[in-house]
Amino acid sequence: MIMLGYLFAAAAVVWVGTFFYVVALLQRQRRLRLELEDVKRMLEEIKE
Amino acid sequence: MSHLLELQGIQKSLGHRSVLNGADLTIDAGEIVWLVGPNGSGKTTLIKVAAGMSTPGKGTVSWFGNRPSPRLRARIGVLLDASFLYGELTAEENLFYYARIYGLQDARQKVQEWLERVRLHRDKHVLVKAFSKGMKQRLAIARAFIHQPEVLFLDEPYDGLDVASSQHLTAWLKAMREAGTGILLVSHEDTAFRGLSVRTLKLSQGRLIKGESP
Amino acid sequence: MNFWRVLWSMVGKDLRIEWRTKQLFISSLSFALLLVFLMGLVLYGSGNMTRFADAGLLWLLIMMAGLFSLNRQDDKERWDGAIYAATLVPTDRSVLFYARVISHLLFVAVMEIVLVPLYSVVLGTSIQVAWGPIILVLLMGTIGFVAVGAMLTSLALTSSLREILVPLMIFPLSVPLLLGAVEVTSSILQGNWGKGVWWAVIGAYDVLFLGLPGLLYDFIAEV
Amino acid sequence: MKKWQWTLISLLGIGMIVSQYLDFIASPPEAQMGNVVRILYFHVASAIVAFTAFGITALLGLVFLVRKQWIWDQMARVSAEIGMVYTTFVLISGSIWGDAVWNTWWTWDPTLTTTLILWFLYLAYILLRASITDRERAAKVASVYGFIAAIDIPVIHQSVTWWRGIHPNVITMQGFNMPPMMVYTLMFSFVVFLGLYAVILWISTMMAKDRDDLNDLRELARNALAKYDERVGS
Repeated sequence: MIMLGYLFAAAAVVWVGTFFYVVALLQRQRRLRLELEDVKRMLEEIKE
Repeated sequence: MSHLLELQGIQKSLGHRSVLNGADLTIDAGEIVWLVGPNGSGKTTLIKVAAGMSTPGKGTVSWFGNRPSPRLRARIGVLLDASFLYGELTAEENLFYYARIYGLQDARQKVQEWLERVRLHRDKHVLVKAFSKGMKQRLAIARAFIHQPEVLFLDEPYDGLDVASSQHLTAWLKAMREAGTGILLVSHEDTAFRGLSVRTLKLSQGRLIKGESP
Repeated sequence: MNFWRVLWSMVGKDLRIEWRTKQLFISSLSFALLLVFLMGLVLYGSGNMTRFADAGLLWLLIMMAGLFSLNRQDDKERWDGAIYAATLVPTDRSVLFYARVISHLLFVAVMEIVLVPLYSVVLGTSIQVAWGPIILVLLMGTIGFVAVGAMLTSLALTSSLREILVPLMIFPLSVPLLLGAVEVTSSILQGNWGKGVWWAVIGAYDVLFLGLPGLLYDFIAEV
Repeated sequence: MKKWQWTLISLLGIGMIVSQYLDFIASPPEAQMGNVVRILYFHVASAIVAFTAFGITALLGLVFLVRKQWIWDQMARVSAEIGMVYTTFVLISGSIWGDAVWNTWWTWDPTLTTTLILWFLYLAYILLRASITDRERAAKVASVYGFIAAIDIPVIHQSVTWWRGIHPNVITMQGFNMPPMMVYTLMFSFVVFLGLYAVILWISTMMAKDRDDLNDLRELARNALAKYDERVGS
């Protein structure tokens, strides 16, 4: 029989991990966006 | 009168490298287009897309004024750097196989004819895997020409050919052009087909621009 | 018509090459034979297995033999790009798929003609109880397996991992076929025809995987 | 971060906490299995996400084949990857459950077997995609494969079920009836899991799209620079 405490802790770890994963994902996405904007701007400059 | 071949705004990427970027091209009956450009500029990719072997990311390909279709594939011929031959078959068997695929009426006769033309009739019972580069190239030319295509795509056809064979090839191209075939030719040689008048196009940054005549 | 002419030309070409390069067939067959003997050796010969394990081992053996055929044919077509010529055929490109299925089927069938009787001798399986049903299930099972395999080799055509990917895809995708074939075969070995539902599974696989690739092939047959 | 992103994250966090509360505190232990039943909320919800993800991969693959717009392919690719992760969760939590309830880590139960096959099928999907350089071809091949794999899943499950039907089946769900509180908990975890899936799918798809766009733009910039050099040079 598995201890309830372990189960609870394991589930909590998974939840917290997932949560921070999503936060990190959002941040990475934002950085990617910024880089994209950067390259776009650079392209505009080159064109002129 | 519609063009034999028309490419409009072709885009194609390999991996993340965009190779073709809005390439336009038309070929009319009896026209030879010489395609030049540095290594890796997408000449082979352009041929693959134009011949319907590869799908473009964007843009349209049309043959004889229609969308490419299985039936129309019988009217085009393609020669790439790979010969499309089977190493375990003899020269004659290889040609005969392709003649049958194209449903030629006089297949046997055509095969013998072309074997003589590319001067392989003495080696016709030799397995192709024993062929030298030049012999393979000659057989590949016969393979691409045997069904008398109306549009021909040739990627470095002069590769590995000796002087005599090069002259023959030039003569055939001339004859086919006169018979109304449209030819798209990629070659880093320019002396070999000096006698032909060609329209030169340069592939640069994924687009086709007018090039200087040889 | 175009389609049939091209199909038979392709199959004829495959057979001609197969005939010419007999040593390849023989070496594949030798390896399969070796496997049979090894099985006999580690299982300590006849009578030690249930009919069920018997049928299961037989089908695994056949599928291994089928994989040989797939890889070898792929190599042969790959020599100097002949495989790409298939994109130029003046008919529906699915012809390549069907030609492959037929060639593989012939190849594997010839292997089975040697392997199956030998297997029954070495492992003491009484196949002679019912030749008819055995041949039928072997044929239907092999068709399904070969069809799945022919489709997957075309999918993995330009993949740099194709040698490992094809087996990785083929076995999970053909689990029902394998289960059905093993189930029916073990029933036949016990002297009855087996459950209809398993025959239906095998039949459904044959129909599904002979039909679907034909419909979807134009999307995948290119360079 | 923008406002909607904060809202989203807060909602997600609240959902997770509530789910944890429902799983472990509010819902009662099961009559026979006791506290082990709590794995189920996680396990079943993961399974639902995995199946949904693969279903969406197959569907979007078809949409891509018809419409030829990259976004569908990018989304299908990301969805398969998420599905793969959740299938792994299903297998792990299933094993823990199996050990606690049936005293074995693994058994050839139909659902378990199907899930394992599923895992292999989509491992192959991801490898197939990764090992083809031509983008158009990779997308097409993956779409066709994803579609066929998805069609095959019910067939696999059915055949494995019949297969087990003949042999003794160690696993039964008989005598397992759920009090309403357990049903609510299960439903709530479905909602949280599917919400999580949707969020990850959405962000990852945007990332995949941005990454592809970025690479395209870099290529454009490289070309433009080359052209510029040419002009200055001549």
